[in-house]
Amino acid sequence: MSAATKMTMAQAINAALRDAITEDDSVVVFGEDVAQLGGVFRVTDGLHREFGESRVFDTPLAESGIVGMAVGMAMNGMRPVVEMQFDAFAYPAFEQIVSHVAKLGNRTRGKVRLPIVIRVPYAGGIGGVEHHCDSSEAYYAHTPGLTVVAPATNADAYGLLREAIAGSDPVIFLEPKKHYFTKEEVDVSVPVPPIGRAVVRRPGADATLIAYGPSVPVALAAAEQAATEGRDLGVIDLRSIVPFDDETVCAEVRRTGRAVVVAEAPGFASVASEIAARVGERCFHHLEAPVRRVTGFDVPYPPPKLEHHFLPGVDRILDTVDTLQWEEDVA
Amino acid sequence: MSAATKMTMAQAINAALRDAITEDDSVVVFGEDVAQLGGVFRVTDGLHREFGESRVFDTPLAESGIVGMAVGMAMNGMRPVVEMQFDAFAYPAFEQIVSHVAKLGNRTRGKVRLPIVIRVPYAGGIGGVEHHCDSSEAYYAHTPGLTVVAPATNADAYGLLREAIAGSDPVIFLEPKKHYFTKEEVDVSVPVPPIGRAVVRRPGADATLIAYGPSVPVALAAAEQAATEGRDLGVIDLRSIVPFDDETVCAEVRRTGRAVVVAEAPGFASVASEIAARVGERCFHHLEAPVRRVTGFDVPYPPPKLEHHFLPGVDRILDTVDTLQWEEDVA
Amino acid sequence: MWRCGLSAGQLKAAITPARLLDETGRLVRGAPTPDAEALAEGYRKLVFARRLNEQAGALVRQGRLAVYPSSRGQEACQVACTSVLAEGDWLFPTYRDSAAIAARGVDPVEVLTLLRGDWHCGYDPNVHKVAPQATPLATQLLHAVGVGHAARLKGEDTVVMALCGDGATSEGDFHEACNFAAVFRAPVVFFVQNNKYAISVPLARQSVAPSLAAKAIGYGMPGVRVDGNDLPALEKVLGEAVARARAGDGPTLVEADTYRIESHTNADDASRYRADDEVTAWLPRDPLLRVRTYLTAIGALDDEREQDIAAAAEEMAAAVRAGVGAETVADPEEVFAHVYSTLTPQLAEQRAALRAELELEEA
Amino acid sequence: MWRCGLSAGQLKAAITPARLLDETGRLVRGAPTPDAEALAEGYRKLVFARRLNEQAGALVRQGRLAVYPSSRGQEACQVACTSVLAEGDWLFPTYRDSAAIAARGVDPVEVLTLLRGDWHCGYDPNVHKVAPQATPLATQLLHAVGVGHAARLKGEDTVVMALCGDGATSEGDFHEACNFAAVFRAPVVFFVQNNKYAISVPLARQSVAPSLAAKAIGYGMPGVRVDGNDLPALEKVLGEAVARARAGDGPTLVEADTYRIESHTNADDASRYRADDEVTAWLPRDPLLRVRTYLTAIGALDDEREQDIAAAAEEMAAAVRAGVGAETVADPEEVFAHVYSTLTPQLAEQRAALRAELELEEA
Ligand SMILES: Cc1ncc(C[n+]2csc(CCOP(=O)(O)OP(=O)(O)O)c2C)c(N)n1
Ligand SMILES: Cc1ncc(C[n+]2csc(CCOP(=O)(O)OP(=O)(O)O)c2C)c(N)n1
Ligand SMILES: [Mg+2]
Ligand SMILES: [Mg+2]
Repeated sequence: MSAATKMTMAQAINAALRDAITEDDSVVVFGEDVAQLGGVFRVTDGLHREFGESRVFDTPLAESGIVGMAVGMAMNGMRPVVEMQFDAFAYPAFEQIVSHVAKLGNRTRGKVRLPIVIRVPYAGGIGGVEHHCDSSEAYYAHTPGLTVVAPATNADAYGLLREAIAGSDPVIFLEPKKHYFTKEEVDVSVPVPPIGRAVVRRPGADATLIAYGPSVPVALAAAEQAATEGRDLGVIDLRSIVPFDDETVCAEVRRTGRAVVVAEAPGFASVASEIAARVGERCFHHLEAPVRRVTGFDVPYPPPKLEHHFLPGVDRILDTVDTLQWEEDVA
Repeated sequence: MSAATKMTMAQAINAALRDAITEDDSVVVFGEDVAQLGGVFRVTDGLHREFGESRVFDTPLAESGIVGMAVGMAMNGMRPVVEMQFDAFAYPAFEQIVSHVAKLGNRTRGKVRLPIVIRVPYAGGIGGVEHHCDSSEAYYAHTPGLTVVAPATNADAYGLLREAIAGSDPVIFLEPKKHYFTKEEVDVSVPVPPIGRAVVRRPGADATLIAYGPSVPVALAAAEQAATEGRDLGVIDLRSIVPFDDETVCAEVRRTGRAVVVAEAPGFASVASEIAARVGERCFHHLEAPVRRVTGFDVPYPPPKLEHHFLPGVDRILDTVDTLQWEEDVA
Repeated sequence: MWRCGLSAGQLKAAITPARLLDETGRLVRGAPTPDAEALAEGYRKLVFARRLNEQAGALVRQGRLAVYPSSRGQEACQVACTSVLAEGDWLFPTYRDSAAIAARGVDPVEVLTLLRGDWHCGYDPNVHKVAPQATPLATQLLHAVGVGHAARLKGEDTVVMALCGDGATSEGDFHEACNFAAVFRAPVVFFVQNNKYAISVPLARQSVAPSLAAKAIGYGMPGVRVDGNDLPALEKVLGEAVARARAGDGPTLVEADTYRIESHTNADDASRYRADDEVTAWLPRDPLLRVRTYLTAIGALDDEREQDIAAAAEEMAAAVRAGVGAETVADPEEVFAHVYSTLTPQLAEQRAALRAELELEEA
Repeated sequence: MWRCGLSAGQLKAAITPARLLDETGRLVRGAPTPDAEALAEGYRKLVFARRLNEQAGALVRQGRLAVYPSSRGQEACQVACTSVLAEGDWLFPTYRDSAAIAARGVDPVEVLTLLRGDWHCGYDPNVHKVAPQATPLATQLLHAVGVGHAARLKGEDTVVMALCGDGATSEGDFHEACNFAAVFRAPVVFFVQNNKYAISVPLARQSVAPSLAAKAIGYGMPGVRVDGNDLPALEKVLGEAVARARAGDGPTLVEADTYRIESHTNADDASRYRADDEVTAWLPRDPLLRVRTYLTAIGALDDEREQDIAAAAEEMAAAVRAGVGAETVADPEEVFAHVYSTLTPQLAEQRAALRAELELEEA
C-alpha cells in the first residue's frame, strides 16, 4: 500500500519537522517568525499550535543569536532546527557557523557533537528584491566540518531533512525557495538514499549534466529538450555537496566522456568550480572535452526584471553542451 | 640611483600606509590595537604617533562595527584602511562585507563607490593557536564586487597596497602573516605591475606551478629543488585572485601542458578549485595531464604541532608533479 | 573617562513617552504651543506620506510593485525625522521609510525603484544625502556612524539621522553602532520606530527592558521616548537630538512609540498573529487626525486649505502611478556595469557571452 | 509585557562597586562577616590560581606553552565564579580563564592543552561542565544562553556562568546573548571581568557608559558592579545572581572592577601602551593580599596553614611542569578523525594520502 500524497516542498519539509518533533523529544524548532506565523514561507505552519512554545518558538531578531543559542542547546542535549529567514540573512551568523558550529566537534575531539540543522531558504527564481536570492552554498561547502545538503525533490526534502535532524553533525540544509510551492508525489514511508549519495535522475549516453538543488529540474528539462534533438544527456542530482559522491559522478562521466556542471551561484570559486576541478582531475583520461560550467554570472544577484538572464536555463545548458567537441565539430 | 632597502613585509606595509596617509588627506587607518600599540604584528607601528588620532585610531572591539563604519566613512569621502586582527576575526564582519562592501557600488549604479581596504593578516605557518591561521580567501573571492589581493613579495605588499588604497573599489588585502618578518630588498619607487596582473616568477618548460600569497615561496622552493632533479618547473604568482589573470596563466600552461595549483586553504570549493577548473576549461587541448591541486586538507586548521603536515610543502608539490603523466611513466 | 552620568530626569525621559498633543488633538498641559504655520506644513507632509502609502499599496495590488512595506500609522515619524534635518545632513532609511525619503525631497518614483524589483536604489544618494534603503537589518546604522564620524574628522557639522525598527534593535549591529557612536561622539540620531512588531514577532519577544530608549544608558548616551504619533512632540525631541549632535555633544537614541497599522508588507497577513481589536485600538491615535483636529480647533486649517493639500497629494499620487507604471527597459548588460568601477576581464567575458546569446535570440 | 522596572537601588548597584573587604583587608562598615573557614578555603584557591598563573608564565618563557594569557590580579574573579556554582552548573570560560577552569576541578595540565598548541580543548566538557575556552570574543555567551535555555525547557535547575572581558562587551554577540537571555529568562550569569584593557585598548575606547553593568538596564535584567579584587564581595554578588537564576528569575549581568596586572599575553608588551605607575597603583589592591590580611587579623590564617597551602600549590605546579613538559606524540591522522562523526569519503582519501606520505618518509 503506497502512502504517496501530493505535497509541496514546503509541506514536505513541514511534515519532516512535525514527524521529527513527534518522534524525538530533543528536537526543537526556532527562528524568526517560525512560531505564530509559521514562517514567511509557511514552512513551519501549524507546528507551534501543535507542539507549543517549548518545542517551536520565535526568537529575538538576531541570526548570530539564533545560531549561537542553537550551539548551546545542542551542547545540552537538544537537536535544534533553526531557520534563517533568507540566504543573505544568515550572514550575521557566519562567525558562529564557521568558528563554532563547524568546529566544536573537532575542538573537543568528538566529545561534543552538534546535531544542529540550519535551514536556509536559498537561491533565486522568485522575483525577490535584493538580498533575498543569494546562492550561498560555496561559503558553507568550503568550511570543513559542515555537512551541506541541497534537496531537489520533495521526497528528498522530507527524507534528507529527517536524516539531517537525526544525525550527529551540523547540517546546512539548503531549500530551493522557488520550489517551495511545487507539488510532487511523496511517500514519506519510502526511505531516500542517505546524505552523501548522489542519484542519477536520468541516465544518458552522450554527456552528463551535474546539478543540485534548484538546478536539477532545469538540467532535466535541458535533457528532455536535448532528447528531442537527438542527444542523450544524463542528469546527476548530487543531493549533498558535502560529503560529495565522487563515485557516482565519476562513473557517469567516465562513461559519457563529457560533463557540464549546472549551478545558480556565481561561478567563481564556487561549488561548480570544485565539481569541474575534481571531475577534471579524476576523469581526465576519459574526457572528450573540457568540463564546462553553466553558472550564475559573477555579479550580485540581479533584480527580478533581469533574473532570467542570470539563471542557468535550458538554452544556455544546451548551447554549452554543443561546445563539447562532438564528432561533427571535428568533421 | 636605486632606493632599495632591506625591509620586512610588515615594514613594507607600514611604509605603504605611511606614504598613503601622507599623500592623501582622505586616507584613515583604524581597527583594534592599531594606534597606540601599532597592531599585534606592529604593522601600523608609529603611524598613530606620527599622524595623530584623526588619521589613525583604535576602535571598540567589534569587527562588524569597524567594517560598517568604514562603509559610512567611504560614503563621506574617506579612504578607510581597516585591519582585521586575524583572519578568523573578520567573520563577525561577514554580513557587512558581503551585503554592503561588495554591493554598494552596484546598488547605487556606481553613484557611491567604496574605496575601502580591508587588511587581513591571514594563513598559517606561525604556530598559532586555533582561529589564528585561517586561509579565508575563498569566502571573499566567491563574492562578486570584491577585489581580492594576495601579495607574496615585500615589493608587492608595498605596491599593491598603495594601488588598493588609491583605487575606487573595495579590496580584501590578504597579508601572509608568516612573511611579516621576512626581509627582502624593496625599492618603493619602482612601480609593480597593477592589480589583476600575474607575474611569472620563474619560467619553466616542463610544468607550471600556480600560486599566490604564502604559497609562492613554497612553489619557488619546489621549483628550485626540481631543477636539481632535472625538471624545469615554472612558477606563476597570481598576486590578485580577483581580478584573475587568465592570460598569463593560460599562456604558461599551454606552453608547458602541465599545471599544479598550490594553495594553503582547504581545497574543497576553494580558489584552487577555481584555478584548476578554469585552466582545465581553457587549456584542455594543451594538457598532457590533469591539473592537480596541492592544498590544505578539508579540516579546520590544525594545531602548531601538526601544521607542517597540513601546509603544502616542497615534497608534496614534487610528489604531485611526479604524477603528471611524464613520458617515462608511459614508457 | 566615564562621560555620562545618570540623572532621574534622564531615566524618566527614556521610559515615559514625551507628548505635546494628546489623542484628542489637544495640547498637553504645560506644553509649548507649536508654531501653527510650521505645523500646518507638517500636516501637509503627513497627508502626502499617507497618500504615498495608499498609492504604493494600490500599485502592489496591481502587480506594478514587487513589494511594499507600508508606514501607515507611522507617518508622523516619517515626516518628523526629515523635517528636523538641514540640507547637508544625511538620512539612513530602511525599506519601510519610503515616505520619509519622499518627505526629504526625493522623487517618490525614484524612491520606489528598489521595490519595483530593480537592483539599485533609484536615486543618487549624494544628491539628497539619503542612503539607499537598507534591508539587512541594523547594518545601515553603522554606515550612519561612519558618515557622522567622517564629518567630524573633516570639521563639518553634518548630522546623520539613522532609522530602524524595534526588531532591528536585537541585532548585533544595532549594539555596535550605538556604542561606536557614543565612544566617538558621532553626530548621529538613532531613531527607532517601535511599531510593536517585527513581521509577526511582538515587541515582548524582542525586549523585556523598561523601554527601547533605555538601551541608551548602556552606551552612555541620552535615550528619549516619544509618542510616535504626535508630530510636534517628535519634531521637538528629534530636533533637540539633532541640535545636540550638531553641537558636538554626540548621539542620542530616540524611541517612537507607534504602531504598524497594516501588515508587514503586502505579502504578509497580520491576521495570523494579531487580533483586529489591537489594531482598532490604535486607530484613534492616528497621527494625521490628531494634528488635523488641533489645527482646525485653532483655526489654522480650513476646508479650503485641506482641499488644496488633498489636491496636491492627488497630483503626487498621479505622478507616482504614471512613473511606476511606465515600462522601463532593463538593459541586461547593466548587470555587469557597476559591480566594479572598471569591468574585470572575467566580467567582460561574461558580458560578451550574454550579449552573444541575446543577439542569437534576436536573430 | 515590560517586566523590568528600574529602581534607584538597582541603578546604584549597577554603577557603584559592591565591596565587603577594603584595600587594607578590613571589613567594610555594615558588611556581613564572611564565614572564616569558607574564606580560608577561598584563600587557598586564590593561592593556587596565582601559582598557576606564575607556572604557566614560566612554561611560556621556556617555550613549552605556545601562549598564556595571565589572570594575575584577577584571581578573585577566577575563584569566585566557580565557587558559587553547583556540580551540575556550567562554566563558559575564555582564553584568560584557565585558573577558573582549574578552580572548577579540571586538571590544570588538561586546561593548558589548547595553549600548548593543540587543536582541542584537552578536557571533556561534559565531565566538569566546562565549555572549551573560547577565543572568538563574546561568541561563547550565546552558547551559555543555549545551555541555560535548554535546561529550562527540560525542567532542570542548571545555572550557567558565562565569562567575558570588558573588550568583548563591544561585540554584537554580547548584545544578542544578553538580550536572548533576558527575553527567555535563561538561567545565566554574565560575568564581565573588566580588567580595563582589551589588549592595548583602554576601557574608555570600549564604552562611555556609567558602567558596564549599566548595560543590563537595556536588556531588562539586573546589573551589578562589584569590586573584582574582593573575594567575599564577588562570592556574595555572584552567589545572589546564581540563586536568582536558579529560582527561575532570569539572568544577571555582573561587572567586576579589576585590573590585568600583566601584559595581554606573553607575546604582548604592555609598556607600549600604559604607564608603569598605573600598574603599581593597582598592586595594593591585590586580591590575595586583601584576604590574607583579613584572615590573619581574625586569626583564621597562621604561618602553618599558609605553608600548607603554599606546599600544596607547589605540588600542583610541579605536576603542571611535569604534565606540560611531557612529550606528547601528536598523531597527524587525528586531524581528520573528529571533523565529522564519521569520516567523509573525501577525508578518508586525504587521510590515506597523508598516511602514504608518512609511510614513505619513514621508509
Ligand atoms: C539581518 C536580517 N534578518 C532578517 C531580515 C528579514 N526581515 C525583514 S523585515 C523584518 C522585521 C523587522 O522588524 P522591525 O525592525 O521592527 O522593523 P519594521 O519592519 O517593523 O519596520 C525581518 C525579520 C532582514 N531583512 N535582515
Ligand atoms: C572576534 C574577535 N576579535 C578579535 C580577537 C583578538 N583578541 C583576542 S583577546 C582580545 C582583547 C579582549 O579584551 P577583553 O574582552 O577585555 O578580555 P581580556 O583579554 O582583557 O581578558 C582581542 C582583540 C578575538 N579573539 N576575537
Ligand atoms: Mg517593527
Ligand atoms: Mg579586558
